[in-house]
Amino acid sequence: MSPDEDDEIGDVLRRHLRILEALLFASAEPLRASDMASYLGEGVDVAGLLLTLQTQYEGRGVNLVRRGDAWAFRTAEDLGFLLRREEHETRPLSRAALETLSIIAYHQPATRAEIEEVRGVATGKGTLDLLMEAGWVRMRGRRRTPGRPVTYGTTDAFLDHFGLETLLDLPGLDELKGAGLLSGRLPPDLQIPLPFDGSLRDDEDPLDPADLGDPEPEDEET
Amino acid sequence: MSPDEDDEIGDVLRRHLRILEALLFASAEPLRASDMASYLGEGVDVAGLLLTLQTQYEGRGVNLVRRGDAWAFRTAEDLGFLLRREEHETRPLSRAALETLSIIAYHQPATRAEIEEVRGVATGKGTLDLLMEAGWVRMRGRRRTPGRPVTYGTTDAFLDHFGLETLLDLPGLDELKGAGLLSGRLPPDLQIPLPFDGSLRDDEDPLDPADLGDPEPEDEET
Amino acid sequence: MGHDGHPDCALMTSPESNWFDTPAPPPADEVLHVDVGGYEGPLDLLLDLARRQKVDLSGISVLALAEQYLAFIDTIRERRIEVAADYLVMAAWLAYLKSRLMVPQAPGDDEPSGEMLAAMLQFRLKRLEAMRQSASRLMNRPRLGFQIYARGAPEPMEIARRSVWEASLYDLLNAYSIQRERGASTDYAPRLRTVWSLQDARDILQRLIGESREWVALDAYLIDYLAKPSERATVRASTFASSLELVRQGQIDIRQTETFGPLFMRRRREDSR
Repeated sequence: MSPDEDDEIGDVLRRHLRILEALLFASAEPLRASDMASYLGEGVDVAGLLLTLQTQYEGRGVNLVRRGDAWAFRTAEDLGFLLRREEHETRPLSRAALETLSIIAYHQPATRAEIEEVRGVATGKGTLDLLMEAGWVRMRGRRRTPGRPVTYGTTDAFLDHFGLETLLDLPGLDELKGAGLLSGRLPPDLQIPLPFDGSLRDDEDPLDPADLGDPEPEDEET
Repeated sequence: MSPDEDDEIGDVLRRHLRILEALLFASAEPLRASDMASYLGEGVDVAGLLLTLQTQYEGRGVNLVRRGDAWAFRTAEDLGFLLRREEHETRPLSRAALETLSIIAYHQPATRAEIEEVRGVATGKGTLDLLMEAGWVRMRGRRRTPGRPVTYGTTDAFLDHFGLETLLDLPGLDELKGAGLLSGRLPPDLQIPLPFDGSLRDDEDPLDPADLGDPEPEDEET
Repeated sequence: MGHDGHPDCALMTSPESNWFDTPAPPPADEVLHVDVGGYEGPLDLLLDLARRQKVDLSGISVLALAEQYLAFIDTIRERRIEVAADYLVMAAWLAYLKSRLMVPQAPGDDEPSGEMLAAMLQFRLKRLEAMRQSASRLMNRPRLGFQIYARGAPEPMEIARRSVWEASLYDLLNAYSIQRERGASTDYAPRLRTVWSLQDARDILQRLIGESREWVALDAYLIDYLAKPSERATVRASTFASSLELVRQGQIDIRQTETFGPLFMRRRREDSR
C-alpha cells in the first residue's frame, strides 16, 4: 500500500469517526449502530468504528459506553461525583426523634427496649438511624443480658450541638421542675437518672466487629 | 526534574483535563471557567487547561468552543449538514426583530431611541420582549442622559446561538467599522465605537431594582 | 449581500429574505399600487426606492430619491389611504432637502447645506442596509440547533439534599420531661375495688326476694351488703340493673312512690302474667 493510499484511508477513518462522534454527542438517546450506518455510507464497519472510538475515549473524562444494542457518551464513572452536589437543608427534628434522643441522653447506656419502655411506644429503626446519621447518637456496646442488645449513647457532636460541656450538665429533676418543664404532680419516687459518661459500663460488652457494618440488622421498622 | 515528578505532573494534568471534559460534556449550556475552577482546586490555571483541551478536540467531530467567558462542547461546524434536523425549525424572527437584534449586537450598549434612529421607525415593545425572551438580548443598565433610558446588549446565549467566541467575531464587523457605519450619531467620521461587552460603560448606570421586574413599563406598544 | 467576500457568505444557503416573515417589498413596476403598510417605516421605503436606482448606495441621486418618495406619498394620499405620521415627517424633510439641493447655498446661510443633508440621508440608508445585511449574515451562520448541536443527552447535576437537623436544648428537655410525666402517671396501680357482677347481683336478688309477695324496700334486702361504704355503690348499681332485667323477664314487680324514694320489690304472681 502506498503512503498516499494509507493517508487516504486515514482520512476516511477520521471522517467516519468524527461523524460518529458528532452523532452520538448530539443525540438525546443512545444510538444503535444501525441508526448511524446511514450517515457513513454503505459497507462501512460501524461496529469496528465504534470500538475504535471507544478506545479513543478510554481513560478520558467522558467514555463511549454500550447500553444494550446502543451506544452513548457518558461521564466516566469515577467522575460521577462531579455531577452530584450536596445541598444542606435545615429541618426541625421530629417529635419521635427528639423523644428518643432525650431518653438516650438521660438513660445512656440505653437499649432500644429501655427507650421503648420510657416512651411507651415502639421506636422505629429509622428514628435511631436518623439520630446516628445526624451524628448525635452512637452505638456504645452490647448489654450483657440475654439477647445482648445494643446499647446507645450520645456523641461529642451531641454535646457540641446542645451546648453542653459534659453529660452531667443535663439538668436534673429539681432543675427540670424549677424550669417548669416538670409539673409538681409527680410521684415522689420519680427519678431522673444521671447519664453515664464513661466508655463502657460494667454490664456492657464492646460492640461486635459485625456491628460496625449494619446496626441491628435483625430489627425491622416497627 | 526527575521522571517521577514528571509523571506526577502528567497525572495531575490528565486528571484536571478529565474533570473539565466531564463537566463540559455533561452540560448543555456553556460553563464559565470560574465555575469550573472550584472543581479543580486553588491556583489551577483553568484557562490554560481549557486551551489544551480545545487543542485536543480540534479536528474532531465535537469541538470545544469559547462563548464569551464560557466554554462548551459543540458539534463541529462542518458536520452541520449531516446532523441538520428539520423538525427543529422554529418560527422565523420577524424582520423588525432581526433588525433590532443586529442593531443591538453591533451598536451595544444601545438605547431604544438609538435603535429607532437606525431603523427610522418606532420599535414595538413586543420586539424587545421577544428578543429578551429568546435569551439573546438583556437590559444592561441605564444611560446617564436625561430620562435615563435603558441600554440593551446581547447575552452569552446570543454568542452561543450564533457560534461567536466574542462580539468581535460579529460578521463584517471590521468592514462596518471601516465604513463608519457603527456610529450611532452623525457625522460618521468622528467616532467609531465597537460593540461593547463589558459590564457597564462610563455613561451607563446600573439598572434600578424595579427594572428587573418589568422592562420599561412606561413604554407601551407603539 | 454576497458581494462583500466575507467567508460566512459561503455558508449562505437561503436568500436573506427567508428570515423575514413580512412580504418582500414589491417590484418596481408595482410600487405605485401598494400602500405603505408593506414597509417598515419611511427609511425602509426610501431604501427600497434607492435600491431601484440599481447603483451602489453611495452613487444614488438623493434628489431623484426625494422626488420618488414624495411622488409615492402623493399617490397614496390621492387614494385616500391613511399615511402614518412618520412618513409625512420624512416627506416634509425630503421636500426641505430637495429645496436645499436645488437652491444654491447663499452666503451667510447657517443652515446645513443640501449636500450635507443628502450625505446624512445616504449615511442612514447605508447604515440601515448594513444592519439588515448583518442580520442576515448572523442568521446564516451555523447556528446552535440548526447546524451546530449541544449535547443531546446532558447529564444534569444531581442535587443530594442533606438534612441538617435542628433542635434546641429546650426542645430536648421538654421532650424528655413530657415523656417522664406521661410515664409517671401510668406507674400508679389502679385501686382494686370489689365489683358486684350483674350475674352475682341477680343471683343474690333472686335469693333474697325468694317467693315473697310483699313489697319490701331494696335497701332492706341488701342491708347486710351495704354496711361496707366501699361496696355500697357497686351493690346498689348492680342489683338495680339486675332488678330491671328481672322485671323485664316478668319475675318481679318493682315500684317507687316518689323521686329518689326507696325502691320496693316483690315476686310477681304467676296468674298476673
